Amino acid sequence: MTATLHLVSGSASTELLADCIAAASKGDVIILTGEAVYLPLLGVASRAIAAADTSLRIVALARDLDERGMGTRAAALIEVIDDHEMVRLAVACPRSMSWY
Amino acid sequence: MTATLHLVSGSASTELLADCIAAASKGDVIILTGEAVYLPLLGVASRAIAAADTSLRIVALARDLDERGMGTRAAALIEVIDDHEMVRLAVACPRSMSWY
Amino acid sequence: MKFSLLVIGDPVATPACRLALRFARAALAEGHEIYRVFFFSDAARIASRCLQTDLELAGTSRAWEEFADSTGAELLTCVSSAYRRGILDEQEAAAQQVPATLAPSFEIAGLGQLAEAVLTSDRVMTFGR
Amino acid sequence: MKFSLLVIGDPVATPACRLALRFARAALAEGHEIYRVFFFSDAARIASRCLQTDLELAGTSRAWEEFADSTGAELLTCVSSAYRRGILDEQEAAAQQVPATLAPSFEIAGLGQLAEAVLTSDRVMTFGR
Amino acid sequence: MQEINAEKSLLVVLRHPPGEDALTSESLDLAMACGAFIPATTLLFRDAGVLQLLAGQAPDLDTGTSIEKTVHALREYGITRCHVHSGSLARYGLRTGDLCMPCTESDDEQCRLLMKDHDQIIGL
Amino acid sequence: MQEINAEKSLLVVLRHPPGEDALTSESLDLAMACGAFIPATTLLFRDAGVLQLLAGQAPDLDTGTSIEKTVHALREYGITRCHVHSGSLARYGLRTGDLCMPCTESDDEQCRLLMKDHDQIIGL
Repeated sequence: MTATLHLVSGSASTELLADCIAAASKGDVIILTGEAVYLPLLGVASRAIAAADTSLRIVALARDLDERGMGTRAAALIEVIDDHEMVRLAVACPRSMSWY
Repeated sequence: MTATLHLVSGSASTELLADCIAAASKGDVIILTGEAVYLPLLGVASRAIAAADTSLRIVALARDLDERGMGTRAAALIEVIDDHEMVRLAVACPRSMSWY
Repeated sequence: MKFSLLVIGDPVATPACRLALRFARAALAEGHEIYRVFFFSDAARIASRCLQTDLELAGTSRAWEEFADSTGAELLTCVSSAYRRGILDEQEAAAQQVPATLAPSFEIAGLGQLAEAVLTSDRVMTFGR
Repeated sequence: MKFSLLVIGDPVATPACRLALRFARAALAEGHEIYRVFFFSDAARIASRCLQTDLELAGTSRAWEEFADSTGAELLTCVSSAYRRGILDEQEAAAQQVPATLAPSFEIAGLGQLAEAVLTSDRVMTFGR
Repeated sequence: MQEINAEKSLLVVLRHPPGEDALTSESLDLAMACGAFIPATTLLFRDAGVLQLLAGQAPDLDTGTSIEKTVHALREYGITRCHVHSGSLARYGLRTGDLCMPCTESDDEQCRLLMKDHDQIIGL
Repeated sequence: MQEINAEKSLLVVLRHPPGEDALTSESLDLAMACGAFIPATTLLFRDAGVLQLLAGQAPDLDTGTSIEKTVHALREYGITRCHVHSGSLARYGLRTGDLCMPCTESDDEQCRLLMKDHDQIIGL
């Protein structure tokens, strides 16, 4: 497996997510953390997520969503994972890149 | 004079500038400082500046441009002011708002 | 004209403290008064005497101290912003049994002092991140 | 699997240090090793004993210290990042004639230690702002 | 000049999303303190700042405060005028019913008037 | 496991603009140190990071360094592979002639390959 794990954090900027999606390869995984978990709420960002290559897996951290009162709201918008699954993804992907 | 002075700083985000321009009123003055002085370079941002109501005055700080090696490049793209003119604008505008 | 400044951005990671100092110096040169400078949130770190500074550099705590000493401007740092970031005056440091870290020329103050500056100044300029 | 972490974001202003700690704890629970944690740039402030911390809170320097004490993970803070932000060990503090501010369990280290971690770890995770 | 002009009005504009960033809880502290000292204090939530109003947020780890907990405090501190920018709500797919406190919805033009109608503005 | 794998390759991706932000000069320090210890270190400037390469920048006030000053140092520290993302240059209206050091222009697909071709990535 040659996938790269991408961690997106630090701001709810659609530019940041767009840069990350444009740079990712088929099979890569993108985890939204921190303020970036607001991105699925944003119409323009959710369209970018929907338009991204379907071979890209885009997920958000459950705890970061819950802390922001978005736990239930997000379930319909994006796949949600816990911290343990983040570690499993880091094991499965031989390298990672951070976007912030 | 009822103009508001807007200080834009902190990031070269087009979203930030777009938010500021959308919130500004006719006659307001927008000063780009810090990393925001890169905005005129960005095609999408320079189009936003060009499309903004012509009654908006959008300027950038000379020293911030010079420190970033953009002094000469910026002169063609945006009006450039020094720190003293920033103070004069703060005197002329009864209130100010910061965007960052 | 009487100015007060609200500074928010970190002194190392952002240009906020340096830009605010540039504004203060230019305002002075234009014949205005800087009444009070309120360092809030990350900007409270300017008041740390742990912060390495260089007299040559603008925007550092020593440069601010020199400005305050020569003009009488008040340098206040928000009490909750400061304590949360480990900028402690003698009293709080003693309570926590750690060294005090508040630099001279800076005073710890409540947010009421910011409100007072808003009410008594002709202009309040905010310097974000 | 052997992990090392590079942490960049400020411990107060960003979730970076807390998220890195959550990752470290989950990795441990999944049977992996945290070899080295390198606090760089603003994250170096986690190593300040001026930083007010609460044992209950994740992501603070004491929580990291507990993690390191119980797992043997190395907590290193970049020397130039730390000195620039006033995190001083005994030697540098003496040279500057100010109080030392490096918290126990943290060590000041050069960037070569980060490079070594990159070369000897199976995975390096970066936690930005 | 040192005399306090109690008639002076202040608009506090909150533009940053909540979360672990200390600035958010500090901003609410600032708003409350200004509300206590300056009778004519108005709050305007706009851009990502509207997310501070989302119901159901966990309290800030450092301070134990959240906007839901501070809403009553805001009133106690004398802040009764809270506005939210309707365009920002729409950007995040939110309605006023999603918010944890009652706010006056203000469109672009009303927000411009808010800025013009106050003597000072603090942008957070 | 403790044995150093000197064959391991590292890609350092620089995405942040220069300026008074300390992170930029610290990032260059990190890149140089990694170049000194890890022979197979490659730099990729992309997004706002391409602005670090603009010629004519004043040195960082705190450290006295600038990318123009460090370009020779980068080579001394063993970094000979520097790439710049062509799409990011275009976004800022820049050409390689505007840059203060020679970089290989890489398009989207070449940048994706750069990421895949390295064992570790550090994003700054």
